[in-house]
Amino acid sequence: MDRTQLLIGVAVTLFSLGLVGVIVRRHVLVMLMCMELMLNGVNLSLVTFAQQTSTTVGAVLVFLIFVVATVEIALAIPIVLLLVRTKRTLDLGAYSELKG
Amino acid sequence: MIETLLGHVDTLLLLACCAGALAGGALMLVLRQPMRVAMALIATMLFLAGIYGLLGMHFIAAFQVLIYVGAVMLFMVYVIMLLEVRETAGARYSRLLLPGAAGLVVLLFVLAASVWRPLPSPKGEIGEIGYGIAAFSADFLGKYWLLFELTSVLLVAAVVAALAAIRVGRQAGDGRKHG
Amino acid sequence: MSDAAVLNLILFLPLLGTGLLVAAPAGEPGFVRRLALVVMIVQFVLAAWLYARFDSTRAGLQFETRLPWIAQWGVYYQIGLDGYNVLLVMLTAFLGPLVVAGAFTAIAKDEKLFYAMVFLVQFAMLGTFVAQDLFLFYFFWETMLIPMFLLIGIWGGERRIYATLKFVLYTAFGSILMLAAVIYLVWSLQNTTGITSFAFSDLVKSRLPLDAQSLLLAAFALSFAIKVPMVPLHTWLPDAHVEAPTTGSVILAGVMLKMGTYGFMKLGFPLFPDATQLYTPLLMALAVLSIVYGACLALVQDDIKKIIAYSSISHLGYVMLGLLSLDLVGIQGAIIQMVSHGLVAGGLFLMVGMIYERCHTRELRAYGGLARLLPVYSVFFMILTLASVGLPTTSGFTGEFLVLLGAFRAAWPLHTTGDDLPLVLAVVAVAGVVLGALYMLRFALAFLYGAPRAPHQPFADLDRREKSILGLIVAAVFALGLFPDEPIGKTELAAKSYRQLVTASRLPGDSR
Amino acid sequence: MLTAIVLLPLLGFVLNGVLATRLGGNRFGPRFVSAAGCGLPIASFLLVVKAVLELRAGGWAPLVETVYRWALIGDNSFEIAFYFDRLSAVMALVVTGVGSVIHVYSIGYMKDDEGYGRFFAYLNLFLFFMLLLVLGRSLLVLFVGWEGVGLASYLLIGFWFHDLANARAGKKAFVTNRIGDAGFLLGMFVLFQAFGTLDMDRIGAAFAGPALPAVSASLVGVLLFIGATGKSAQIPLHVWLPDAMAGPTPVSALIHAATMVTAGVYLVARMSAVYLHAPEASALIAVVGVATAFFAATIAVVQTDIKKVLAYSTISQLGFMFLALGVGAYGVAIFHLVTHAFFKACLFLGAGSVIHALGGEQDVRRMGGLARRIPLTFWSFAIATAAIAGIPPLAGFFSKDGILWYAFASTRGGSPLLWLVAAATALMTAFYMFRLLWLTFFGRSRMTPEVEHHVHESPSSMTGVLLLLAALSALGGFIAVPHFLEAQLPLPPVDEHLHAYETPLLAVSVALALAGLAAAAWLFGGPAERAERLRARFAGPHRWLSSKYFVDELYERCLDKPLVWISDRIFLRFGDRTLIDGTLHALAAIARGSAAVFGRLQTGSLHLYAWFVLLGIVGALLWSWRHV
Repeated sequence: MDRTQLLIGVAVTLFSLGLVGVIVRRHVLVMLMCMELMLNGVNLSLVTFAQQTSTTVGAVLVFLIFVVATVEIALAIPIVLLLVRTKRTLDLGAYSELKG
Repeated sequence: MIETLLGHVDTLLLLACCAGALAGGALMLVLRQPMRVAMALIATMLFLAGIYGLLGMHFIAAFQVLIYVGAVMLFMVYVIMLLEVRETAGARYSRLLLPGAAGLVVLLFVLAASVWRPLPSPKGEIGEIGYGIAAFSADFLGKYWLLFELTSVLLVAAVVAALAAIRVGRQAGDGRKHG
Repeated sequence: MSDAAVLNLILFLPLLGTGLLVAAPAGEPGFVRRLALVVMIVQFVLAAWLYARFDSTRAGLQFETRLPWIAQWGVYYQIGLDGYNVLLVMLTAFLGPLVVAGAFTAIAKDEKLFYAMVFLVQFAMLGTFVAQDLFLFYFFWETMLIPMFLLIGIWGGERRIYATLKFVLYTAFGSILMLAAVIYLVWSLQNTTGITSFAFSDLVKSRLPLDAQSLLLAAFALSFAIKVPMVPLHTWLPDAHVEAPTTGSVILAGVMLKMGTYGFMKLGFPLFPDATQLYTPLLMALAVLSIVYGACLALVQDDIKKIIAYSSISHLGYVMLGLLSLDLVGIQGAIIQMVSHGLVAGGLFLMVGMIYERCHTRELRAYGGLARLLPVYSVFFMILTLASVGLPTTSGFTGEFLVLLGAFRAAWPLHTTGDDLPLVLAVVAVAGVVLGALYMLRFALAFLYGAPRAPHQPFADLDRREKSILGLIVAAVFALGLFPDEPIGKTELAAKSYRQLVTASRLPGDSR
Repeated sequence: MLTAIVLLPLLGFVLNGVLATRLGGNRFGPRFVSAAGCGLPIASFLLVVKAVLELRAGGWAPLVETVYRWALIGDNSFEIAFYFDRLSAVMALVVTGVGSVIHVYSIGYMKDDEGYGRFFAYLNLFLFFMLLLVLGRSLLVLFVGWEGVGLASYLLIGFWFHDLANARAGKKAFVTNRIGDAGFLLGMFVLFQAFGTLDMDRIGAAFAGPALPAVSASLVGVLLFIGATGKSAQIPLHVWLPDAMAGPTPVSALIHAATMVTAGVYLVARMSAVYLHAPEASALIAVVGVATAFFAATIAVVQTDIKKVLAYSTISQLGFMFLALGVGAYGVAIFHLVTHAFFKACLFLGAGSVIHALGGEQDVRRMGGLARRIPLTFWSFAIATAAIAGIPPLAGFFSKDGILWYAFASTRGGSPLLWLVAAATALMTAFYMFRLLWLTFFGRSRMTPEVEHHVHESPSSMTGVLLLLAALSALGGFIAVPHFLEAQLPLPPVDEHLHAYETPLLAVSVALALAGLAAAAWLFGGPAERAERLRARFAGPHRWLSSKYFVDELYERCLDKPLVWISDRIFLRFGDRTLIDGTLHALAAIARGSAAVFGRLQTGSLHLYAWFVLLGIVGALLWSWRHV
């Protein structure tokens, strides 16, 4: 098992943990954080490849993900606040208005 | 012995960081208190920053710490503190705990099987990298200028959207007060 | 102005009319309809002029226009008149003004939009007929659906949503399959000959193996058969007719149903001659089934629009029978029957509209003795009824007689070689004329005779506008019944080329 | 000139139809209608006479007049052409002659009707189509006329359409005729595919030629005969004619007695070249003819409506004509056609005069004793009755005797059995006709007082016509029609050793006529109980006869009802609604149902969505294994 495999293994594991966290946790903020974890997993894989191939593109993408993560949080937090204000709970089980 | 260890200190550090990051991620699933989850996440991020640093991507590591830990997670922690007072502890897990766990197993298995395939072998050693922040910046502003611009547009849009969301919330609140 | 330019002008005049309608000042309802009528009349005059200039001794396209549209795909804007479409273009142009005039008093809401839709339908229908490029044809074929959908959906009756949905789903279903077939056809033409073309004249040179031909024919036939409509794909028609406003019904029965039979004649059969030969018995059986089935159903309807709708199914069955007979007389009869049905069914629907405006019901039981209440109306109605029955001297006779004669003449030699099916079908089709008399006279009996009875009395007999509309239709009906030689001459060469195309085998290995 | 003959009545139709009806706002009054409506047919008649003279001047060579080409398809030309030979001449003379006098009669009969202009328009239209029928050169023109007279008949039967029964009778006539027409069409098609032409003279020439054409003459014969059974009301398509009496009486006289119903006879005679080669078809015609004659006569015996009696009598007489056609005696059939036109027109118009006199009463049980009240009608009616009964030397005697003789002796299918049935029919004919005469004109009056008070002789325009037709009925037998047609329609050879029977048979037929007269006189001339007792004795058969053997009910039960049932239940309810629309609706329901199933996945639970994402990733990875 070489280093690349190790890092990519860690990356996908983090991603999977994040995804499962979104699935199993009920707390909205925890779910948001699990999403961050997923992003971090992806970041790790990008960085790994960037380092392996010595190209800038991976780093650029990572940078983009940083921005997206920031934007996401900046938008998600007000929405969560709104939800809390209307639903008086942070339990996602209570939100079912996403029905199509 | 020490020599050998010192010769492999990079590798050891890398392994340690990986273990730490994984442990942090796993903890996030099981901790009940959101604040503790946040702490676990921050730990994970810091370990990741360590990995980046070890890989020689120092500027990425710096960004990781600055943006993620410094900005995003701080914001998160602030919100947790803001809301936590009212929230009594509810059920920790959703109804999809078992399917989720099963999914995790399957996903990990499939991912592992996918990753296990031979990957391109590394060109250099840890810490060696063919470019620094200068090259990165030049590329970013030259080759990928469009993406750069898009990020700024995205940020502006996010600000506007956040403002709008807050305004909607205020109006909804007002409506409820008056209605 | 060259003749080709006139044909283009005829085609685009409705679009121009739409533009004029949009530009017309609002708030003056009389102006809008008069403008629409004038445009339609101009169109008819131009069409009549071209009809007169049409040289019946020349085969192939006349007044042709061919401009590149999407040249790299071989798509051309190619239009022209030939024996296949000249009568149908004439019919469309003839019914145009009558349709507009017939809607004068019936349409109250959104008049501008209404006439714009009528123009669009007219445009699409004419386009479908004159198009000589499959892409263009398909374009017009699909375009037609939209304004028709709106015509029924906005100005229709109570169950208009159900009816339009059924209409659109049926036709769209057929169209999708046809589109797939079109693409495959052009692709295979390119593969085998290296020509990338959508032109009809190139496509009829394609050589396809029998199974491919069969599948493509099935796709085309489904689309066309839905439009005709042939049993068992007909159930959209009665609903669409019943719910459509009079104008919609007239357009539908007068011209649109002919698209299906025209499609068969121009494309479906000539493109896939071997498959056509193979499936002729089946198609013929369906045509005869349509004749009998439509007639039987018309016999038990209580809604006057439904009676005429089912009679349309029956009458178009004759067209299909004639086309499939591959006998010159039968083919010519089919063409005449198309025109005749357009006139007769269109006229009958107009008349139903006129009585509906007066009495606001389509229930046959609500009426009786109209011959006494509306003598002039009844005379016209009787004439059109008899034309529908196929009484000699009317156009219905010309069509039916020639079709049956042709079908019989084609079937007899087969019978002597042991294939009795075509003969049996021809005989059953002849028996269909009895049913035709039965249902139309039942209708006339309950409608015109007996003690006078009608809701919303008193009402006036036909006014001058209505009389002129019907007078023109009746005149055309008699003209086609008494003097069919001229129009038949115009289509002679097309009928021959159709027969030649369908009878000549075009499998890949054939030397011919 | 032939064209003019045909077009003159059409002109009358257009003039009357447009100018003197509500269509044209009643612009002209009855005077114009009478002038145009009668003048043009009379002019047409005169032209026919002129044409006959021309024909004779030309040595009886047929006149052919092509009007225009109807259609040219490939090598097949359909032309509108007229053809005038001896047969057409006889027919045209009858049609225009009898037609004209009936037009004149109608002036008086329809005087007070509000549809006066319409009536004459229809009559003229009928005449136009009838002339087209008898003058047409090709079967196509004949068919145009054939259908056209059906139309005119339809319109005239339903002339008083406010009574739905009349209109219904018209529809029945039209539809029944259409059934026959379908057979006619098929016959035409067979001929067309064999010869490529529909010109009757050419077809006739082809059959008369040395080489027999490659087409079954019997098939053609039977198919054309099906057409003839429709138009000429033969079994099994005879049901419409009695109902057709719903029309005004002049219509019954013109269309349903003298001219239109004989079109079938004309058709068979015209196509005799085919039938000469079709012994089977001819035999069928003879059998159907004699059966029709017999059964119609039995029904006529018990009818009580004066017009119905005459209608069944017409069917019966048409049966006689077909019997003659079936045994090859075409000339004799035409002869009977001519004499029948005279005496039956006279009878119908006489009946019309009686009805006119009684203010619309048609039931003979409420007549009687009219002989002295309306003497002119009576005398003409009596002469015509004697003529149809076959009392020598009146017209019917000659023609009917000719038929009986050939039915007995013709070598083309004559047989004693045919003669026997025909003779029995002749006896019945005499009986029911004299019964009618007695019940109407003799004995005590059985009229209601107000009708009694109203009785009056008809105007001279009507009685004049009656007397003219009575004279023709009396003397028409001396016109040697068979001889005149011999050149064109040779009489069949007669079995040599049967010649000895000719005179005895003649005597028998006269005796039969007189026996019928005597029986009727005895039964109805005496006290009324006699007939009553007889009827009570044979109540069962009487019921069968007065109900016309329940044929109408049979058709209703076996054709009408099942057709509607199948259309409604099987085609509409099962086929259209259940099978086709049901399938469509089921498809729509499936689509909707599956949408509901997929919609249920859309629970709004973010957890579930995320889980789907997980599944998606797994699926995508697995898929990538296979393809990378």
